[in-house]
Amino acid sequence: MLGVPTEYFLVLSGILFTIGVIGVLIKRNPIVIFMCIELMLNAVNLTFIALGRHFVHVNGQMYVIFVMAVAAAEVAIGLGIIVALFRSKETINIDEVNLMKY
Amino acid sequence: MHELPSANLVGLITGLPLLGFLFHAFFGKLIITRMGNAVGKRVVGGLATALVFASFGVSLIIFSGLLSMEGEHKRAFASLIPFLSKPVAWIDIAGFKANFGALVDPLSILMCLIVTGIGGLIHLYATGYMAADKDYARFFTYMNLFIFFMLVLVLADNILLMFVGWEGVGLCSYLLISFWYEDTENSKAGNKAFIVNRVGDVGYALGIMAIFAFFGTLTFYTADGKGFLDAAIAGKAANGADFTAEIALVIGLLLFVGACGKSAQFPLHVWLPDAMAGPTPVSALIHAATMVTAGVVMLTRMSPIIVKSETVLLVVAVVGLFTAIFAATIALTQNDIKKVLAYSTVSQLGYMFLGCGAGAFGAGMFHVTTHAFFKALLFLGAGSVIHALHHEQDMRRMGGLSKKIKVTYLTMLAGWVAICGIPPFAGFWSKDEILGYAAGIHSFGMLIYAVGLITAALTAFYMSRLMWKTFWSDQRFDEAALGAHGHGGDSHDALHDHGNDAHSVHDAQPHSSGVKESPPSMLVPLVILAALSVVGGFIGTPFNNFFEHFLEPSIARSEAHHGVSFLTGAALGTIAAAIGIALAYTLYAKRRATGELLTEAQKAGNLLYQAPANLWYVDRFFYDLFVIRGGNIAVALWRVVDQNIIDGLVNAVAGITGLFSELFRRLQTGYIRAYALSMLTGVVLVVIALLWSAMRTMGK
Amino acid sequence: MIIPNYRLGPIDLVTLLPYIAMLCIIGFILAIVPLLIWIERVVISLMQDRIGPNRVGPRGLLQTIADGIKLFFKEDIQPRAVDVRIYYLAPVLAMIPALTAGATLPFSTVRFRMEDGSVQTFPMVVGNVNIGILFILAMASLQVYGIILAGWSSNNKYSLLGGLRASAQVISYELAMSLAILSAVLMSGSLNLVHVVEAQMNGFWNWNLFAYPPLGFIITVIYLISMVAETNRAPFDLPEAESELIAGFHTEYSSMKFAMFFMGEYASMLVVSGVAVSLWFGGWTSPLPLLDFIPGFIWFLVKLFALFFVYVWLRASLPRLRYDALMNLGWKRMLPTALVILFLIACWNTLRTPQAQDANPVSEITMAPARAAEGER
Amino acid sequence: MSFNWSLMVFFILAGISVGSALLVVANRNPVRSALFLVVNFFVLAIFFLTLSAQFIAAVQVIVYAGAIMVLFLFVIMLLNLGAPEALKERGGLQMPVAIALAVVFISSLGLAGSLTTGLPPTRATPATVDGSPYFTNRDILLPADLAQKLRNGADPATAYLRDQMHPEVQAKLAAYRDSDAPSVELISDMKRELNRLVDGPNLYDPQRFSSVRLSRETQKLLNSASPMTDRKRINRLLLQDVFPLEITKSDQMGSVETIGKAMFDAKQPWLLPFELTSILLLVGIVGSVVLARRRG
Repeated sequence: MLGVPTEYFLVLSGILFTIGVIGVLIKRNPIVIFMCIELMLNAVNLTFIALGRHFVHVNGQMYVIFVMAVAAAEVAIGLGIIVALFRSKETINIDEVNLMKY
Repeated sequence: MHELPSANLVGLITGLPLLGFLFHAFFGKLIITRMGNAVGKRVVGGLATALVFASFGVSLIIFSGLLSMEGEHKRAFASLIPFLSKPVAWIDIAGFKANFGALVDPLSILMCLIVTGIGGLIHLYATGYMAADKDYARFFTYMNLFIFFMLVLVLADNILLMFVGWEGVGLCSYLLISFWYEDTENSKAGNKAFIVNRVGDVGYALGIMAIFAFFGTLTFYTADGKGFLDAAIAGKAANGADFTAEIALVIGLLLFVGACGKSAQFPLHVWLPDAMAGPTPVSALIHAATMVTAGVVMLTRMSPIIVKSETVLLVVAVVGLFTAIFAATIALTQNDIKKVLAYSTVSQLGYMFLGCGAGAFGAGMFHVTTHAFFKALLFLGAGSVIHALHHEQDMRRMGGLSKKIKVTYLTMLAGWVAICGIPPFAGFWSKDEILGYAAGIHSFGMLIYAVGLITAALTAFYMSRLMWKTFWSDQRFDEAALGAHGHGGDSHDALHDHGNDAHSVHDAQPHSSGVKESPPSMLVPLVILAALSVVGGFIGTPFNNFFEHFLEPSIARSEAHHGVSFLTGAALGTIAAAIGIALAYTLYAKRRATGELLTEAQKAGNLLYQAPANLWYVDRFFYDLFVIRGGNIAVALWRVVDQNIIDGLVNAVAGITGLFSELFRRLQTGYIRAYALSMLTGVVLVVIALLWSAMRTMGK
Repeated sequence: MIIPNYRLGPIDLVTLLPYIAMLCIIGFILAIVPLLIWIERVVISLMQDRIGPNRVGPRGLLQTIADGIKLFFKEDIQPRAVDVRIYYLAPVLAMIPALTAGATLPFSTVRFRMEDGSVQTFPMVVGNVNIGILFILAMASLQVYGIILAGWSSNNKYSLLGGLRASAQVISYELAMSLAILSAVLMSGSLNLVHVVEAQMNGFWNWNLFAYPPLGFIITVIYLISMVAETNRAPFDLPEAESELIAGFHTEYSSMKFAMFFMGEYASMLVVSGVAVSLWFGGWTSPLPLLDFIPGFIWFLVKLFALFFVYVWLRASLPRLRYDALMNLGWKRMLPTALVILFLIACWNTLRTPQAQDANPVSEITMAPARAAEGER
Repeated sequence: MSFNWSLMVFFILAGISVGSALLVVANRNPVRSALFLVVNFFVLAIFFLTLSAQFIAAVQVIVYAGAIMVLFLFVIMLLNLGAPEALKERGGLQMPVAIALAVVFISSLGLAGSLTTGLPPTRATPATVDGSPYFTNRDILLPADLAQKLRNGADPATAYLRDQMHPEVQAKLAAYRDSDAPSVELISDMKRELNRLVDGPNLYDPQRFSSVRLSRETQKLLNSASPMTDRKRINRLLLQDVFPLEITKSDQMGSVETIGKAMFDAKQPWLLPFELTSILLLVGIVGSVVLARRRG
């Protein structure tokens, strides 16, 4: 894929990111919201790697490694929270989880 | 440059008391509760005392090093952090620089010796005196902290760090005056001391600013001669401007105001007598021997600036002289033994200022030293008397103690002869030195000398009165009644620790009646101080003035000279003292039984008695002006401005906030997605704003 | 055995080698599965003192073929409530990763006489890439999707439970397996399986099994255990436990779809065994230098079958683990042990080898733009 | 201009990734969402592979597809949330507003992209940083010098390399004159021949390369146990040792080695973040264990 300009990857990344944003905003299932967050993270990863290639610098890939590690931790905790939530409320509908209002 | 290897140890002088402070602050109480009252208190008190004496030992080492140092300027620079030779920067902001450094020179080391030496003795004394107190650890915490700050004050190599020590000792003074804070009077006395001192501190702070404004540095001396005192001696400021008398006037007067506050000079003397509310060792340490002399030390340190302006010198001399005679008159009429000594202290401080004002800073410092000996002795002796009488401080209920508490009596006697100025005891040499220089003051010399002599006579009189009433007259108290309710009464020194401390000195015979001599821990310091009071003056005799010669490198050369010859002065001084003593002796010998010159009725009608007895109405005036009227104004301001306008504003702000909160509360839906949406809205707005600005810049 | 490098225009045998290897692997896996099933049945029946398959063909050799034909022609039942698309996708997903994972597995070497007369050796591997092991790990981690999705889409409690068990089990044992693989990587100093195998040449004492005694042996055992768990074979066959879950995730599958699960299972067994052979047992190399004349792939096959025999042996002798025991073993025994061993090997390496003074590739890459700019001028 | 295959592949893959991402959001069934997300991750992994990030690509599959998404599926199945009705998206302003905002967002991003002058031109040839041993035209940095060197064949290595080339190219080289700028044709020819050399048998011979200063990496690879496995890479390294300035060096940017060395290089800022990440992961483990613990 040598002939593909870096800009194309950036545009693709932007589109994926926006799709992720929409998903976070309109889904009521926290698991899917989580997936959309992963989607956003991956879109950013794509940007990093594309720019890393563009500038011929390994740093772009280093960031991605950290993003992945953080994402893994985040998923472990997040899903744990969701399971705990389900245990106490018998639902995971995010609109019914509004105790923090008070 | 002449090296002083032991200067690196200077940090230990301050460090050891600080260590004691920290240790006692964190573990003192714990030790006493864990190890039991008797052992624990011995450990705490012993440690506090030992650390101060260790500090004294270090001071001695440096002192001996300083003695063997050659050259004109005996001076070394070190850090206040132990074993560090280079001062570390404390503040260093854009040219405003102050080191955490020590200036080791004769003046600072002399003061170190006094502070740690006398301080150590007083600590030792306090281990006995405070033995029954429940806040024993807290007391020694404060005492060690005080010693630390005092040492910082005298050792500081810049005026800002000196100010830190200055304020630190003020704080400790406040803490210790109101040590028995459960008594409202004590708290009030502490407040008074604190507030009056603030007035002086304003002057000091302004003085610091003036110094920085003119000289551009706050360091006294530096190795390469860049300090502001170096500059003052050279007569040039950092920017090359001449150091004129006008500038010296401004700086000198401002600093003098500060010195007045700390050293209780008229009209800022009002706090010192009230400070007697603290425990007697505190009175001895802070309000007689060390802290109150800080003003003199500071003026001496600043002598290169002070001597530049004749006016400042004159103001210092006149204020000092006035304070001396003014306080001496009050001391004539006081009945509380500690009050007499307090006004005596004010009076003696006046002498010291007179010496400084005469340009004889060395003489002033000499009097600081001898006064530290005998006034500490007198205070501690008074404390011993009070202790013996189960906390009776009123001299009208004393008398005839000379046979009952012999050691105390004899040591007090030594203090008495020293303060009266009888040759060859300590007070004689220093007082004569000061008066001799005072007589040399340009054009007013003889007048000042005369007033000084009168003050000396008055001093001899009131001290003799004190001795009479306490020791020599007939016994005027019911010895049997003493122990029974001895702990209560009107004494400020009342101990608050009844009963739960079976091993304390005081409660060893809990209900023993009668007068009893103090324990050895209290007598040993008395004896040492008595010895110093007797022979201490010989370090500065006119024949072989070791003292002033030693101090010379720290003091600016002035045109001070003796206005009278030594022999004349000595004779006149002795005569004045003799007149005072003789007058007192003859007057009181006739009234041995009552111990009073005047009856209560006579006192009431005699304005000449009433005025000094009421402190010349100065306190009342201040009270009326500042506390009552000022208070009324404050109340009016509170009612009108504070309650309506300021509170109204605050309430309005709160109300508006509440209103908006009520509005925005509705945004807090609890729906996570709504929050996410608002975040996205924010992001979009930011992106659009960035875009907009980018387009604008591109449009240009 | 030296093969002349035939050339036809721009294409020569060396260039074609990866494609040949690919054909070998896929063909081998697909063709050998019936044989493996036959071996398994025979061995188990021997161990259980039975006769085993003996009707179809000599010694029952054709029995599996017959079974396959039967499955092929059976009615393809599609239960009503299944999630159709995922239901059909699952068996495919169960098989493809296993076949793909073989791509970086080298199984032999070939020697070619080049045109200039020199003799050069080439490894038989589809993709001789420097992240070979990572590729295998990635594919192995994808394999679980087949089982999970089968369990989910069947819309059947037993299947769902099987899928759940499978996902938890695979995630748990993948950790120990990855750590074991990393230990082998540390031992050999490369992620490329060809390099790993080459590092174990010249005699069985060079195998990683015997390296860093006894760490190599322990870590091999850990790998073998997690390998069995990863492939959901007895005694770790909880996802399909007949006695508890009927047949677990493939309860609802029949005919060819079922056969694909079957194929996938055996393919993955072969692949993980192949990895084990490459990582610990010297790959295609001969155990003794004097046996070098025997071609590499034969050694590889021998070792592979030996490991397969271990599989069967385990199945015949060990009862199924309880679920909590399975988790305990994975998380509390194997994972810590593997971590400690990995750490020890790393320490050993660090202490033994002096600090390498290699040119730093990082700085070279960082320098690349500057160098390019220099070139442009 | 010939048809750009790589661009076409890019568009196909991009289409798949965008489509799968949309399906992640649009699907009501979380299991299907998860599956489409796996597809998306897979496509991204392919992108990473082509963007010379092999290691990241492998990790992407292992971590995201292999671990994170399995965890997702596990939780979905554990909570048995298959019934889409349970979480049916109801109407309301949320969705239209969200989509409108997202459209504004992406369009303003696009506008920003079109307004700015674009990325600075890449300074090195992307062709060689992915570890490929082959040359592109851009890899020949100083074509004139290269042609000159090859024509002269001053040292045995250069002469040998020229002799291995196609006779036509040799003739062209011989015809090359110093004053000319090399034609595009000549550059392409040289590139093709160099690639053929890379592809061919091992070029190394101690005598032949005695006058060439071999780089440390080349020496290491030559001395290692398996020269056979790295034939192409050795050839490439030898070529760039012979022509150190004329052709670019092939760096393996995305390799495990490069990333590992960068990660643990004291001169690079990554070591501390790496350690911090490990602490983060530890906290994550503890946190999830605490969360999962059944109360009582």
